[in-house]
Amino acid sequence: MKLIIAYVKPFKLEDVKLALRGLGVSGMSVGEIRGFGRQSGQTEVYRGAEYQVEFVPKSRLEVVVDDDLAEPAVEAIQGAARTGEIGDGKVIVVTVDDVLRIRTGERGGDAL
Amino acid sequence: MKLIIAYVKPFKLEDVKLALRGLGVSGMSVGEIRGFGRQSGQTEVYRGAEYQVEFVPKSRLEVVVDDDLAEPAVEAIQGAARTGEIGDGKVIVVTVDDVLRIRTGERGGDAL
Amino acid sequence: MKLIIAYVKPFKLEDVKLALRGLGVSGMSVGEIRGFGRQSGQTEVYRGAEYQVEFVPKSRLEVVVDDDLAEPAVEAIQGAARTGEIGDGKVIVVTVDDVLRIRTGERGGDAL
Amino acid sequence: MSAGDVAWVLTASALVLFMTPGLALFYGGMVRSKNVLNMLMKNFFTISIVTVVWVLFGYTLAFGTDAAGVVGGLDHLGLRDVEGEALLFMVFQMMFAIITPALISGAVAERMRFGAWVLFTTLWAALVYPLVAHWGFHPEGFLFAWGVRDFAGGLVVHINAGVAALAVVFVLGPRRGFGREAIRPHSLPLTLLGTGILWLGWFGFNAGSALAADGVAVNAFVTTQIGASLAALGWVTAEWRRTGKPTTLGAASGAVAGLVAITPGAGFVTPLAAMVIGLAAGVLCFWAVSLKFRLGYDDSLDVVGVHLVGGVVGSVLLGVLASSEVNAGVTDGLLFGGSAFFLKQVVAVVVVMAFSFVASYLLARVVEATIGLRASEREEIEGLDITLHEERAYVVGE
Amino acid sequence: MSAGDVAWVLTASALVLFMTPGLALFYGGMVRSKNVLNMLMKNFFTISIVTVVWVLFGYTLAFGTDAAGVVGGLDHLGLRDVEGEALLFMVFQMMFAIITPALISGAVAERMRFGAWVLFTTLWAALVYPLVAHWGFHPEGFLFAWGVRDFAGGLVVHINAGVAALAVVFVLGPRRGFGREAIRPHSLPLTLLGTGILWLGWFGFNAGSALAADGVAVNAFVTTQIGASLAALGWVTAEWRRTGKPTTLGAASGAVAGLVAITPGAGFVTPLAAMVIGLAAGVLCFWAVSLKFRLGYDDSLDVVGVHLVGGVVGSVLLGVLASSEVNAGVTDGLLFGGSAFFLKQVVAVVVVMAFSFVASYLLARVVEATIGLRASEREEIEGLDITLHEERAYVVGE
Amino acid sequence: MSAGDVAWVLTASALVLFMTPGLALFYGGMVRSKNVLNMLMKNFFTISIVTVVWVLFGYTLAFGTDAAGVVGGLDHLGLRDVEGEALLFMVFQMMFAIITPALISGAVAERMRFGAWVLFTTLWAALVYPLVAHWGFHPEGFLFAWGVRDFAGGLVVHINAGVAALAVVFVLGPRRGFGREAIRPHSLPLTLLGTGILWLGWFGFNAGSALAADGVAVNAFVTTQIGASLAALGWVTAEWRRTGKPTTLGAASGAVAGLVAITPGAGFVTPLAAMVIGLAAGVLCFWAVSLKFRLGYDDSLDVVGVHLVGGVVGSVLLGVLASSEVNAGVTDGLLFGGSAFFLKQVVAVVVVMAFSFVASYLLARVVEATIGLRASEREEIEGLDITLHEERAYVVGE
Ligand SMILES: Nc1ncnc2c1ncn2[C@@H]1O[C@H](COP(=O)(O)OP(=O)(O)O)[C@@H](O)[C@H]1O
Ligand SMILES: Nc1ncnc2c1ncn2[C@@H]1O[C@H](COP(=O)(O)OP(=O)(O)O)[C@@H](O)[C@H]1O
Ligand SMILES: Nc1ncnc2c1ncn2[C@@H]1O[C@H](COP(=O)(O)OP(=O)(O)O)[C@@H](O)[C@H]1O
Repeated sequence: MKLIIAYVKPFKLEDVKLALRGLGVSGMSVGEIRGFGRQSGQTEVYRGAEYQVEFVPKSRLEVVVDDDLAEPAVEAIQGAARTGEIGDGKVIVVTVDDVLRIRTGERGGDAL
Repeated sequence: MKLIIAYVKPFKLEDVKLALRGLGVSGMSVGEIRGFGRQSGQTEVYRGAEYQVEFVPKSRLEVVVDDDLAEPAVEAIQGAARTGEIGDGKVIVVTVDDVLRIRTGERGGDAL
Repeated sequence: MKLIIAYVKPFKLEDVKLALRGLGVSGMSVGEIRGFGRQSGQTEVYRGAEYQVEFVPKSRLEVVVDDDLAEPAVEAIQGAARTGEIGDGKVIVVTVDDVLRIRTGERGGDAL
Repeated sequence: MSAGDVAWVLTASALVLFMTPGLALFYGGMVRSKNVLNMLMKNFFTISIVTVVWVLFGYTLAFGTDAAGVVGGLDHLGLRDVEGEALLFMVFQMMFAIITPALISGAVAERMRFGAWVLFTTLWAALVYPLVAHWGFHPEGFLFAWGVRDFAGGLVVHINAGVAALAVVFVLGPRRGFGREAIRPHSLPLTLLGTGILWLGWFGFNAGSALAADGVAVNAFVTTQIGASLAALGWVTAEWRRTGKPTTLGAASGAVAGLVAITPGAGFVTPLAAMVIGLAAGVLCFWAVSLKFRLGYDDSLDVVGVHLVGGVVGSVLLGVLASSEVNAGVTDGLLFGGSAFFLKQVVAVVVVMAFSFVASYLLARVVEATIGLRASEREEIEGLDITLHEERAYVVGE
Repeated sequence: MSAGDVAWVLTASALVLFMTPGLALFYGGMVRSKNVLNMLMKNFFTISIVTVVWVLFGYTLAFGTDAAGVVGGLDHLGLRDVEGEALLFMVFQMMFAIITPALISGAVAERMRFGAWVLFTTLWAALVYPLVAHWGFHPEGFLFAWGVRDFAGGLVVHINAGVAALAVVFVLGPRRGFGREAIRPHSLPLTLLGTGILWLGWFGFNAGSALAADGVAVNAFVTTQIGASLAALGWVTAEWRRTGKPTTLGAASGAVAGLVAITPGAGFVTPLAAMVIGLAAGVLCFWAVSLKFRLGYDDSLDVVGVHLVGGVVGSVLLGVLASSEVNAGVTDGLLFGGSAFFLKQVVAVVVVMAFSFVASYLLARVVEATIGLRASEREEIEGLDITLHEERAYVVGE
Repeated sequence: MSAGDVAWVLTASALVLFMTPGLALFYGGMVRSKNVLNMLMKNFFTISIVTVVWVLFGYTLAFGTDAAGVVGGLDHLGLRDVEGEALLFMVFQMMFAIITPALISGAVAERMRFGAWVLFTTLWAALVYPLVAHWGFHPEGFLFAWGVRDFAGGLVVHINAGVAALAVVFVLGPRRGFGREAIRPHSLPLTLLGTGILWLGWFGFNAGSALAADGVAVNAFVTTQIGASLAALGWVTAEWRRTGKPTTLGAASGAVAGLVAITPGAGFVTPLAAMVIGLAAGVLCFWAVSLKFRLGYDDSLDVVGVHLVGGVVGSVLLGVLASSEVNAGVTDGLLFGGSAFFLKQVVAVVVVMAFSFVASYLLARVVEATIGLRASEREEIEGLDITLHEERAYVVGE
C-alpha cells in the first residue's frame, strides 16, 4: 500500500476530493500547512507600507491506497488540483508497511 | 525504526497517550485534521435548515518507535482508541530510514 | 528521494528555513503540532493555582530532497534548530517512492 | 427643551451612533473569516460617508422647509442656521441616516466591491434616504401630513433599507456556491456581541425619538425591551419546533427582528400590544429568512427577511394597535375602530417599498455600469479582505 | 421626577440591560470553545424569559401592594395601572430581575441542558426573585421595613444569585474532569471585554438606583468606581504574592468582585469607605474562589466565590460603614455606633441565604425530576454547542 | 447644575470610563496573539492605579486651590470637602486621568514588563498628569489664565500622552525584529470593536466637557462626530492613493486621529471648521505614522503618530478656527483676526511637549534604574502573556 501526501491550493480541495471519490477512494485526511516555494505569498499592507507574506496557505491531504490505485490516484489529484499557475503543489508517494482499521482490527487493504 | 501515524477521535487521544506511555514510548507529536470517510459529519443548523458537515475532526498522531515496539504500539493504539463505532480511525505504519535528536545529534534508537 | 520530517521549536523555524535555502532547497511545508516528550510544557496559572500544560507547541516541517541532499539537509536542520536545551526536537527521514509537481506533471527530482 | 431633554437626546444620539459598529460586528460574525474585514469596513466607512453627505445637504433635503410634501428645501445647506436644539435634532437624525444604508451591507456581503459600496452608499444617502425621511418624519412630508405615523423609522429606516437590499441583490447576483454549500458564520460570538450593542443602541433609537425625557420616551423604552424579548422567544420557539434545536443565531436574529418591528410603534402602542408585535415579528421573520433559499435570491445576511419583513409587520400592526391614549400624536388603530389609519399605514408601506425599490435598483445599475459592482471570481474565492484590503482579520501563532 | 431624573434613569436602565450581554461575554470567554454558544445563549435567552415573567406578574409580586411584608399583591398584574414614573421604575427593576438569574448560569456552565435552564430560570424568576426583591426593596418588605438596607442589590441580586448557584451545583454535580484536569478559559479577551461592559453597566446599576440625578447618584457613581478599582488591585496583589504572577482573569474577577461588594452600600458610604470595601472584597474573593477545589463543588465560573462572597462582604461591611451623613435614608453603621443596624444586616444576609438556598435547591430538584438537568456524557464531551444547538462558535479557513 | 446637567455628566463619566477598556481592545487587536493579554492587563490595571492616585492626591494637585499657577494645593487631599457637584467633577476628571497614561501603553507594547508599567504609571499619574491638567484646565493654571484653551484635553491628554510615549520609547528601545519583519495585528476585528467603543466614549469625553447639557455640549457632540468621520475619510483616501488599498486599520486609526484632533476645539469651533480639522488630522497622521520606520523609533501602536500629531494639529488649528461666536469662553482664532490667541496655542503646545517629554524621560530612566523596564529576550520571543502572566489568550479545540 501507498501513502499519498499532496499539497494543493485550498480552493482546489473540493475538486480533488471528488476526483478521488471517483476512483472509489473511501476516505482521506486533510490538514492546513504554510507552504514555502516558488510561489510568492500574498501582499499585505500595514501602515501604508506593502510587504509580502513569506508563505502560502495550502491544504495538505493524506490518502492511503492499494498499490494498484496509487498511480491513478496521483493522476486524479494532479488533474483536479492543476491550475497551471506556480504554486499548484506537489504529490508525494511513500510506501506503507501496514494499515489497521481501529474499529475492526482489519489490516491491509481491508482496513481502507 | 517505524513511523506510526494514527487518526483517532479527539476525545480518545488522552487514553492513547497513556497506553503508549505504558509501553515506554517517550514522546509523540499530535496535530488536528479534518477526516473524510465512512463516518458522516455533525449535523448543523443554519437559518432553520439542517445540513451535514462533510468532515469529522480527528486527532492525527505521529510516533516513531523501534521496530520491535511497532506492533505493540499499533495494538496499544487500537485498544485505547476503539469505541466500536464507525469513525474510530486508522493506524498507518511506515518505515523510517533514520532519526536524529537535534539537541544531541544522537541517531537511531538513541534519538528517541 | 527522501522526505524529511522535523519537529523544531517555533522560534527556530526562521533559522532552519534559511539554512535549507543555503543548501538550495527550493521549498518546504510547515504545520503546527503539539509535542509530547521530555520537555515539560509551560506553567499556567488559573484561579491562583499553577499547573503545567502537558504539551509543547512545535513546528513540524516537511521537506522532500534528492538522496544526496538528505544528509546535508538533516545536518543543516540540526545546526539551525539546536539550542542545546531539552525539547529541541527530532528529525525523521523516510524514503519517497515518487514526487510529482502538479503544475507540470514533472516527476522525481525535477518536481522539486 | 429642558436640560433633561437635551441630556437624554445627547445620550440617545451617542447610543444610535454606537449601533453602526454594533451592526458591523453583528454582520461581521456572520460572514466567512476571509470577508470579515470588508464587512466591518463597509459599515465603518458608511459613517464617514453619510456624515459628510448629511452635513452638506442631506439634512436640508430631509428637514429643510417643505416643498410640495416631497422634499426639503436648501435653506439648511451646509447646516446654515442650524443651531441649538435644531443642531441636536440634526445630529440625532444623522445617526439614523448613517445606519440605514449600513443595514444594506448585510445583503451584499462577501461579493460587492468596496469601491462600488462607497459610490452606491454616497448616492443612496444623498438621493433616496432624505426623501423617504422627509415623507415620514417631516411634519409636512406627504405621508406624515396625511396621517401616517412612523415613530422611529419602521418605514424610513427598515422597510427602506430592506427593500433597497433586495433591489441591489437582484443586480448583484448570488455568491458562488449559494444554495449548494452552506455558507456558515465564522464567529457567532461576534454576532452575539453585535446583537447586544444593537439592543442597547435601540433604546436610544426608539426612546430617543420622543426627543424628550418624558412619558412617551418611557413607553417607547418599555415597548422596545418587550418587542425584542418576545421576538427572540418567538423565533427560537419556532425553530426549536421545526429543527429540534434552538440556535444562538436564531435568538440574535429574533431579537433584532423584534427591535425592527417595534420601531414604528414604540411610542404609540401599549406594552401588551408590544408583546403581540414582538411575537408576530419573531415567528414571521423566522419563516421569511427561509424564503431566499426557495426563491433563490442571495440576501446573504437576511436584511430582507429581518428588516423588510419586520418593518412591514411592525408598520401594519401599528395600524391595528395604535392607541391615542398612549400618545395623542397618533390616531387609533383598527382594533380601536381606526380603519382609516390602518389603510394609510398599508398604503405608506407600499409607497415606500415601490419608491425605494425602483430608486435603489437604478442606482445599483448606475454603479454597475460605471465602476462595476461585483468582485472578481478570484477575489471572491480568496476573500475580499486580502484581495481588496490586503489585510488579514486573524493572525495567530505570531 | 424632573426630566433630568427621567433622563438618568432611562440611561441607567439601558446600561443595566447591556450588562447581561456583557455577562454573557464575561462567562463565554471563560468556558471551553465547545460550550461558548450555549453560555451566550443561556444569558441572552434569560432576557426574553424574565421580560415576559416580569411584565405578566413578576413586577406585581415584587412591587405590588404589600401583603404581610412578604410579597406584593396582584394589583399590577400584566402591568395594569403601571404608567409614567411607575413604568420607568418597572423597567429599571426589570433589568435587575433579568441579570440576577443570568448570574447563576456561570455556575452551571458546560453541563446543564438548555431546556433545563429555560425551565429553571422561568420558575426562579417567577417564585424566588420577586419575593427577595419585595423584602429588600419594597418600603413595606419585612427586611426593608425592619431597617435593613440594600442600596442596589447586594442581598436581592448577588447573595440571592450566588447562593442559588451553590444550590443548583449541588444537584447538578461537577463537570467531567473537574479537579483532575485544568479547564481553561478559551478566550480571555472576550472575558475582558465582558468585564468592561459590566463595569460600564454597573454605573447604571448603582448610580441609577438613586432613581434621580442627584447627590446620592453621584456618590454611588464614585463609590462604584472606587470599589471596582480597589478590588482589582487587591485581587491581583494577592495572587501576585501567592503565585508570582498577576493575571488578567484575576484583574477581571477582582473588578467584578468589587462591583458586587460596593453594590449594597454604594449610596450609603463615603468614597474612602468604598476603598475599604473594595480592597476587602478583592482579597477575600480571591481566597474564596480557591475553596471550590478544596471543598470539591464545581462552581464553574465562580459565582459563589465572587457574587455570594462579594455580596456578603459588601452587605456586612455596609453594616459597619453606613453613614447617615452620606444618605439620610440609612442609619449609622457599627463604626459610628450603629450596632443595631449592623446586626440587622447580618440577619438579613442569613435570611436571604437560607431562603434562596432552599427554594433554589427545590426548584433544581423539580427540574431534574421532570425534564432532567444535565447533558449526557456524549453531549458534554463533544460540547453543548454542537450537540444542543447544532452550531459551531468559530469556523475558520472558509 | 440642574438634574439634567447632572444626568448628562454622569452619563459622560460612564462613557469616558468605558473608553479605557475600549482602548485596551483597540490596542489588544494590534499586537501579536502572544502579547494581547499583557496589553489588555496594562490598560485595565491602569484604571485601578490611577483611581487610587487620583482619590488620594492627584485630584487636589490638579484642582486644589491654585499655587502660583503651577499646581493645586493639598486642600482636597483624600477628597476632603469634595461633595455634590465637586464630587461629580472629580469623577469626570478622574476618567481623563485614567485614560491618559493608558494611551502610552500602546507605544511600549510587546516588550515593557508589567511591573515596570505599574511603577511608571503610578509615578506618571502622580507627578506629570496633575500638573499639566492644572495648567490647562484649572481657571488659575498658568496656561488657562494666560488665555490658552483646551476644551477637552488636546494638550492635557493627547499631546501629554503622545510625547510621554515618545520619551519612554527612547529609553525602552525597539521590539526584536522591528523594521526587519512586519509585526502584524493579530485581530483587526478586536481593533475595530475598540474603535467603536472609543468613538462612543468620545461623545462623553468632548460633549461632557461642557459640564452641562446645553448648546456647547451639543456643538461639541456634533464637531466630534464630524471630526472623526472626516479624518477616517482623509486617512483612507490618502492610503488608498498611496498603496491602492483602503484598509480597516486605516479607517480605525483615522477615526481616532480625528477624535484626538477635534478634542481641544470641540466646544470652540463650528461644524464646518470641524470638517477642516478632521480632514487635516486624517491626512497628516497617516503621513506621521510612517515616520517611525524612517526615523527608527518603535512607537509600536502609533501613539506618537496619532495622539501627539493629532493633538498638535487640533490645538494649533484651534488657534486658527476658534470662534467666540460658538463659545464666549474662547477668543477668536487667526482666521477671525486673533493672532494673539494663535500664538498662545502654539506656545502652549511647545511648553507641554517640553515638560512632559523631560519628565516622562526621567521617570522612565528611574524605573529602568530601579526595577528595570524591559522584558528579557526569552520573554519577548515566547510572548509576555505566557511568561509574565502565565495565561494564554486563546485556547481552541478543548
Ligand atoms: N521540497 C519541498 N518539500 C516539501 N514541500 C514542498 C517542497 N517544495 C514545494 N513544496 C510545497 O509545494 C507548494 C508549491 O510549491 P511551489 O514551488 O510554490 O510551486 P510549484 O508547485 O508550482 O512548484 C509549496 O507551497 C510547498 O507547500
Ligand atoms: N484512505 C484513507 N486515507 C487516509 N485517511 C483515511 C482514509 N480512510 C479514512 N481515513 C481517516 O480515518 C478516519 C476514519 O475513517 P472512517 O471511514 O470514517 O471510519 P472507520 O475508521 O471506522 O473506517 C477518517 O475520518 C479519515 O481521517
Ligand atoms: N517518539 C516520538 N515520536 C514522534 N515525535 C516525537 C517523539 N519523541 C519526541 N517527539 C517530538 O519531539 C519533540 C521534542 O522531544 P523531547 O523529548 O521533548 O526533547 P528532545 O528533542 O530534546 O529529546 C516533542 O515535543 C515531540 O514533538
